[in-house]
Amino acid sequence: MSESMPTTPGPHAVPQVAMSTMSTLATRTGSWKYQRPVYHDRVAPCNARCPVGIDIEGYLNLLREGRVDEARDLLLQENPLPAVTGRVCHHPCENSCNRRALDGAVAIHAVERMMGDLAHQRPAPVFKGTPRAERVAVVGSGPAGLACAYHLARFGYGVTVYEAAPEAGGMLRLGIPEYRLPRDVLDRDIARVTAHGVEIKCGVKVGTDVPWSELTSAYEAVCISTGAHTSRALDVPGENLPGVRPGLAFLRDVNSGLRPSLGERVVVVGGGNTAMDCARSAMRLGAKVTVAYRRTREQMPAIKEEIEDAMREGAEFVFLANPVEFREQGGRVHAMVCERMALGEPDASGRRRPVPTGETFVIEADTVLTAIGESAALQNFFTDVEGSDAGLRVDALGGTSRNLLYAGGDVTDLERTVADALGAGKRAAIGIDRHLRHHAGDTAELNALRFADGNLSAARWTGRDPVRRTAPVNDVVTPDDVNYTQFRRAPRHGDPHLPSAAAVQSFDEVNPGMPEAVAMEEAKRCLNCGVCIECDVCMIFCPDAAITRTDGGAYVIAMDYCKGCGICAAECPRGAITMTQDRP
Amino acid sequence: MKKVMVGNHAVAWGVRLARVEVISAYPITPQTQVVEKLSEMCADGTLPARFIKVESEHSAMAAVIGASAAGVRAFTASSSHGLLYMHEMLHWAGGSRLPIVMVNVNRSVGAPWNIWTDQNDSLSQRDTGWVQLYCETNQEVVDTTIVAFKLAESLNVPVMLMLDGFYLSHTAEPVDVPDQELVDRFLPKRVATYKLDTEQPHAFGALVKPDAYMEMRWMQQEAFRQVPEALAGIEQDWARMFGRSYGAIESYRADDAELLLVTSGTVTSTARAVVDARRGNGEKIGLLKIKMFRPFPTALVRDALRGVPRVAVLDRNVSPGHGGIFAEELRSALYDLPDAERPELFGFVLGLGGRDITPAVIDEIIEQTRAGTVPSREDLWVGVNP
Amino acid sequence: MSQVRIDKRIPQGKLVASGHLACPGCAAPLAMKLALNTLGSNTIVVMPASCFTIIAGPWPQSSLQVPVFHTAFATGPAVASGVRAALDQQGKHDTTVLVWVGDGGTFDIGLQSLSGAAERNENIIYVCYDNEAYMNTGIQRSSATPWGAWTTTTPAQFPEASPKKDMLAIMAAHNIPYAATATAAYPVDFVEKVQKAKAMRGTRFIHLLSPCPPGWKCGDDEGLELARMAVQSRVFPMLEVEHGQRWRLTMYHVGESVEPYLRRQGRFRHLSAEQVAHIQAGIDARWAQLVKRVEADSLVGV
Amino acid sequence: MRELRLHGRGGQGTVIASKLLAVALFLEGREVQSFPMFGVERRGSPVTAFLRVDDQPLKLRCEIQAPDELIVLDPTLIGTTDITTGLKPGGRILINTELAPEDFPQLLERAHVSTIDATGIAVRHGLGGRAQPIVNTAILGAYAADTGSITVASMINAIKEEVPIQIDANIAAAKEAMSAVRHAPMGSTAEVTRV
Repeated sequence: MSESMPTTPGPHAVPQVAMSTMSTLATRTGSWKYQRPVYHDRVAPCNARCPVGIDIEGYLNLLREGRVDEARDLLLQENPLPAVTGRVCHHPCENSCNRRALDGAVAIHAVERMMGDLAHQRPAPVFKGTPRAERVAVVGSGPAGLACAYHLARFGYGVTVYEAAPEAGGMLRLGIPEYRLPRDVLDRDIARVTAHGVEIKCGVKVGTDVPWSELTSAYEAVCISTGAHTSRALDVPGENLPGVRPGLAFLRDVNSGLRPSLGERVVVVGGGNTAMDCARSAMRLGAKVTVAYRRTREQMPAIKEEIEDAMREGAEFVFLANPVEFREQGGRVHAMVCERMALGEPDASGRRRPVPTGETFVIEADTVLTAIGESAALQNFFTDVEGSDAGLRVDALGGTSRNLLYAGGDVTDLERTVADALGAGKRAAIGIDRHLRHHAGDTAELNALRFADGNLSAARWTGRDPVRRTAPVNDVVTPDDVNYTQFRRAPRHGDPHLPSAAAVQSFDEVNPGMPEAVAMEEAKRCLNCGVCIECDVCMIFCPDAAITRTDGGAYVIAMDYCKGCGICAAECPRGAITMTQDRP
Repeated sequence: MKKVMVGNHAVAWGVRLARVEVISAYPITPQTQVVEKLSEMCADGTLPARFIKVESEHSAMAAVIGASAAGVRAFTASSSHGLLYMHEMLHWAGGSRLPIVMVNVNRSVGAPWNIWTDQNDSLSQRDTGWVQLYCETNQEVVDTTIVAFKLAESLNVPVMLMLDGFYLSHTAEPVDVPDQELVDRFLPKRVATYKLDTEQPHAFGALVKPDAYMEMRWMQQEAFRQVPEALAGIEQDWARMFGRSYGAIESYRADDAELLLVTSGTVTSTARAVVDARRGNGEKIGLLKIKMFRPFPTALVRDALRGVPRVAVLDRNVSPGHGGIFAEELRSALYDLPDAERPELFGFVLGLGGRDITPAVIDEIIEQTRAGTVPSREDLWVGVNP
Repeated sequence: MSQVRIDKRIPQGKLVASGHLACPGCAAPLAMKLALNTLGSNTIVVMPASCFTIIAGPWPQSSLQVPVFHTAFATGPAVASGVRAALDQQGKHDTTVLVWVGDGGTFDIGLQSLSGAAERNENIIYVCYDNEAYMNTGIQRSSATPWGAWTTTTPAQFPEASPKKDMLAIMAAHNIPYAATATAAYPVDFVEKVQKAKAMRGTRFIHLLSPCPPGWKCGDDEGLELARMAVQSRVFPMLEVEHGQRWRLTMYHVGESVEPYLRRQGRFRHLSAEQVAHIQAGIDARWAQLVKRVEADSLVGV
Repeated sequence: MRELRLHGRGGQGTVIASKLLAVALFLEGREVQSFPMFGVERRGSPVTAFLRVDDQPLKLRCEIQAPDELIVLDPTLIGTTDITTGLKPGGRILINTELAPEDFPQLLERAHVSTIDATGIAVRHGLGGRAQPIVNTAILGAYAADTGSITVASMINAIKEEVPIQIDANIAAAKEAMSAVRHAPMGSTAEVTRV
């Protein structure tokens, strides 16, 4: 105020005109509010749904920021085999991605593959935890076993893996065709595990070459991850005819380098990944393939892309077809009789149950490959271990009913996927570590290691999670929580494919992978659900100018001025702010 | 330099000499020549002001308010309906304590339409927080325009200056145009007490609650209280430099008068002629001219009228339901004089809507006043044929 | 990057202080924050009667850290003309004069003054923040109130019966250098328009859709989303008109149905399906007209 | 004090003529007051203007009811309006006409009459159009010569100040008018002039 401006005398000292002399900061409008915003980092659905328990949002965010090596290390904290899962995982992450509601899920699978390959080119330093005196035996070198061994090694344990086959990898090597998972890729990922000091003894079958008792006495803990190798039977007449064989055995042959003779017409029975692998492998051996499945395409358990690839490569599909008999001619299968099915009421899996119609038809076949599921051939490792036809029963940390005996992967009664196996292996490793450290944590403590109700995080367990989260809460961000308008449409980058005609001529890898630069761009499509990435939207949109940033980058809400309108929470692109009741 | 000019051009000359920086106005009879002349001056560069040619008087007043708030000397002019259209913004200028000067060419107010003079337009704006000065001659118009800026800027009050439509606005007579150099010395460039300034950002005119609004009004009243003294001082300076002055009121041949005519505006001149004639006959008749209506120069008129036996107030205006407005104000001003000193006051309403006021009309008023035939609380309408 | 990362494109500043008196969730102070921080401190604001008269804070406070002149309802553009003239007379040609007015002050009582200033091509920026009724006095209809809307003077039994005045077209018809629509819900678009306006001279007009939670009868946190729905349903297209000639859409408009936009606001709750269809038909017709104009003008612009 | 009334038509420059006379008289050291009949003037409608002249400062600010002198810029007005209303007995009338003063016997009965063909002069000097000649400088010249109250110098200075276009032509017109004005004293008989 100008000094020459007269004012009234007395207590008011009012100037002659209504000229402001101060800002509105004197008015504490924060007293108006009945709710207040709180920054809560929540769980992205990809993280929650990842069976491995990878902090997908976390490493995508690091990629967005150009911190590629840190992203790789965060990925490797949870997943020893990213080049493998980047090729063969059924990626529930993508299926749950909130970006689907906008313009298509982030191609996490492709980004992970790029990261896995990048980790081969630019290996991460081997992490050595504080060495522990205890030693652990792992039986089986499939994904569960490798994961368990890898994590235990990183926790500081000496680990020996016993593998019956001549080479490590289990079902990855024996069950998955090379055109999906080239052997050198598998070898390099397995090398990462051994680089951590894990010893893999191949060609040693526990129970035969080494007695179980030797393991239990020589090691402080044992993890069983022997897989499921027995194909389920159809239980129909003619099943034992020559030319009718389990798909899994067929795949094992092919993956071992054999090229069995199939004849001209091959029928594959089943709708899962094994069925697709059989169909596509058979086509690569020159056969004309028909896939018979008793439900419909929508209900096929195989990975969507695998079905698409099989179709693209020329496999025919007959749906609602249930084999009831195999017919013989010349001492060998000649045809498969199917009963036409119809869809009835939903069954326990939630899928509509196929019901017989009584109508039959015939499909001619020189070879029939059955792939309707596998069971773990429980070899009665220990009579006191609980299990069923579905596999061993394990607790949340892979523990069996017998002390210090853990299990993971297809040998258990859990989901049988590569990713689930990797996740189970990690759980068993954490379980063993807790046990050997006599760590008495409760369920709440365990839940804090999870991404919502998803898998445990090894990074959290070891306290080496590089991602700082603001007041984390363990609920999953839903599409309703995402403010899609804050995002520009950016269509999903697709996977490249070899031309089908060429692909089917060899066992070369069908998918050459997304170029690194494209994958980096794809990573930036991540919405970072539930995690504040300091995008400033809250600060910019606050009508009360009540949000500021400290020098360190954290947001501070001036509660003296926040009116509790909720705009920051509504406008937050990723649901990282929640409104809470201000007064009781 | 003496020039023969109409009153409207005298206004323009006053504005030019005062080095007004921003003008905004809208044409209306009988003020139009002010707008035209100022446009001409701005166009030929003799007045380097910005002339904002707005779409209405409301905007004209708003524009000069904006300009004045931003620190420059600003001017507008209007008349009658134009002035009334400004009404809201007259209050805003007054309340904002902006030293705007405006000229109102007095014209009657419709309905019915009438373009001729009376004072109802400006008197109806008496409570808007503007000083009101009524001029008698074109010379007074030039001089008062300049004086008005000095007065306005010294107390942060807007000043409205009146001249009678046609009787001054369109009447050409010799005017001594003050020397620019002297005027510059008398009225230097405005230095605003407070203004819109991005270097010192303040908000003006925001919501003021009951706990302070009244203090601001009180300060406005205080400023108005200082106006008569301030005007006297400023006029002293003016007189020293230019040899002329007018005063808030002027007594003319009033010594020993038994009857005083009270006038404002151009009627004063004609009344002077009548007084001269009566004095020539030895009659003790004089004149009191009231130039300043707001603030009402209560102390000055009490002194001027104290002890005068009979006073005739000539009102070229009327407040329907009451009477002549100057007469009302005078009755109020004289009310608490001792009975012996309080004049007998007679009010006359005349000259509305431009009806001519001739010496004969004034003679009749004198006769009626002498005869005491006018009811003391009711003003007589002169020359009305009911 | 797929998130519309606005942090780098929105100028930060402290020209609007906290503690102002806007209702929770009011978009007007947000818009003011964006506008002032874009224009910078060398700005003078002229503010006629509107909600913002209160929002700006009672004396002796001011939420705006630039000079403000509060003025009567109809006078924004005229006062601004005077301020502009005074600044020019003082050689301060670089100071921006910003008039900040509501819809009543623009569409109704201030239209004459605005038209006058636009016709004179006064060197001012005029922002009308349009909340579609007289909100400051408690939700009475203005000529910016859309057809069918409830207000306290257009009760639900007899809702607003006139369509909203096409203010942008009116201003464009003055052939001013720049006229645009915007909303704070699309802050980058708004800021870019303010930047563009700032770089020009003459009368620049920005018509802002400014949601009012109490007046629209929506949640405090819903206003901005509603504004985006208004844009995407083409109720309030994002436009730019230069010199009255070149009409341009400044973003893609999905053309969503108007119904969800209406149904989320209590002020439209009473509308029947037929009435909603009527509104939709009006939007479609206006859009078709607009597209023609945009296309025609883009040809002219070549 | 002398009071003049000028009669003309809208657009003819009647008010300017009044002002022109006022300035010229002012330059002669007189006090002057010039004003139009207050009203709404339209092109072609009868227009009246006034002029007061005195050696003392003028006080009266009312209309002129009883003029000492009349100036008639358009003679056709004589037939349509009573231009002599209020004219003081023995007053003067100056008429713009080709006719001689004696052609106005009724006027001569009560006033001195002078005539000047101001229109003809204006046309000859190219002042205004043929339909609307600007006659005020010729009137000024005629008035100056007729009354002897304005010197040639003041007349020229007044023209320079008030009619700042075609100054030379205007001055020439005024000078021509000075020598062309015809005068007849009150009482000159019609019979004489008719012979």
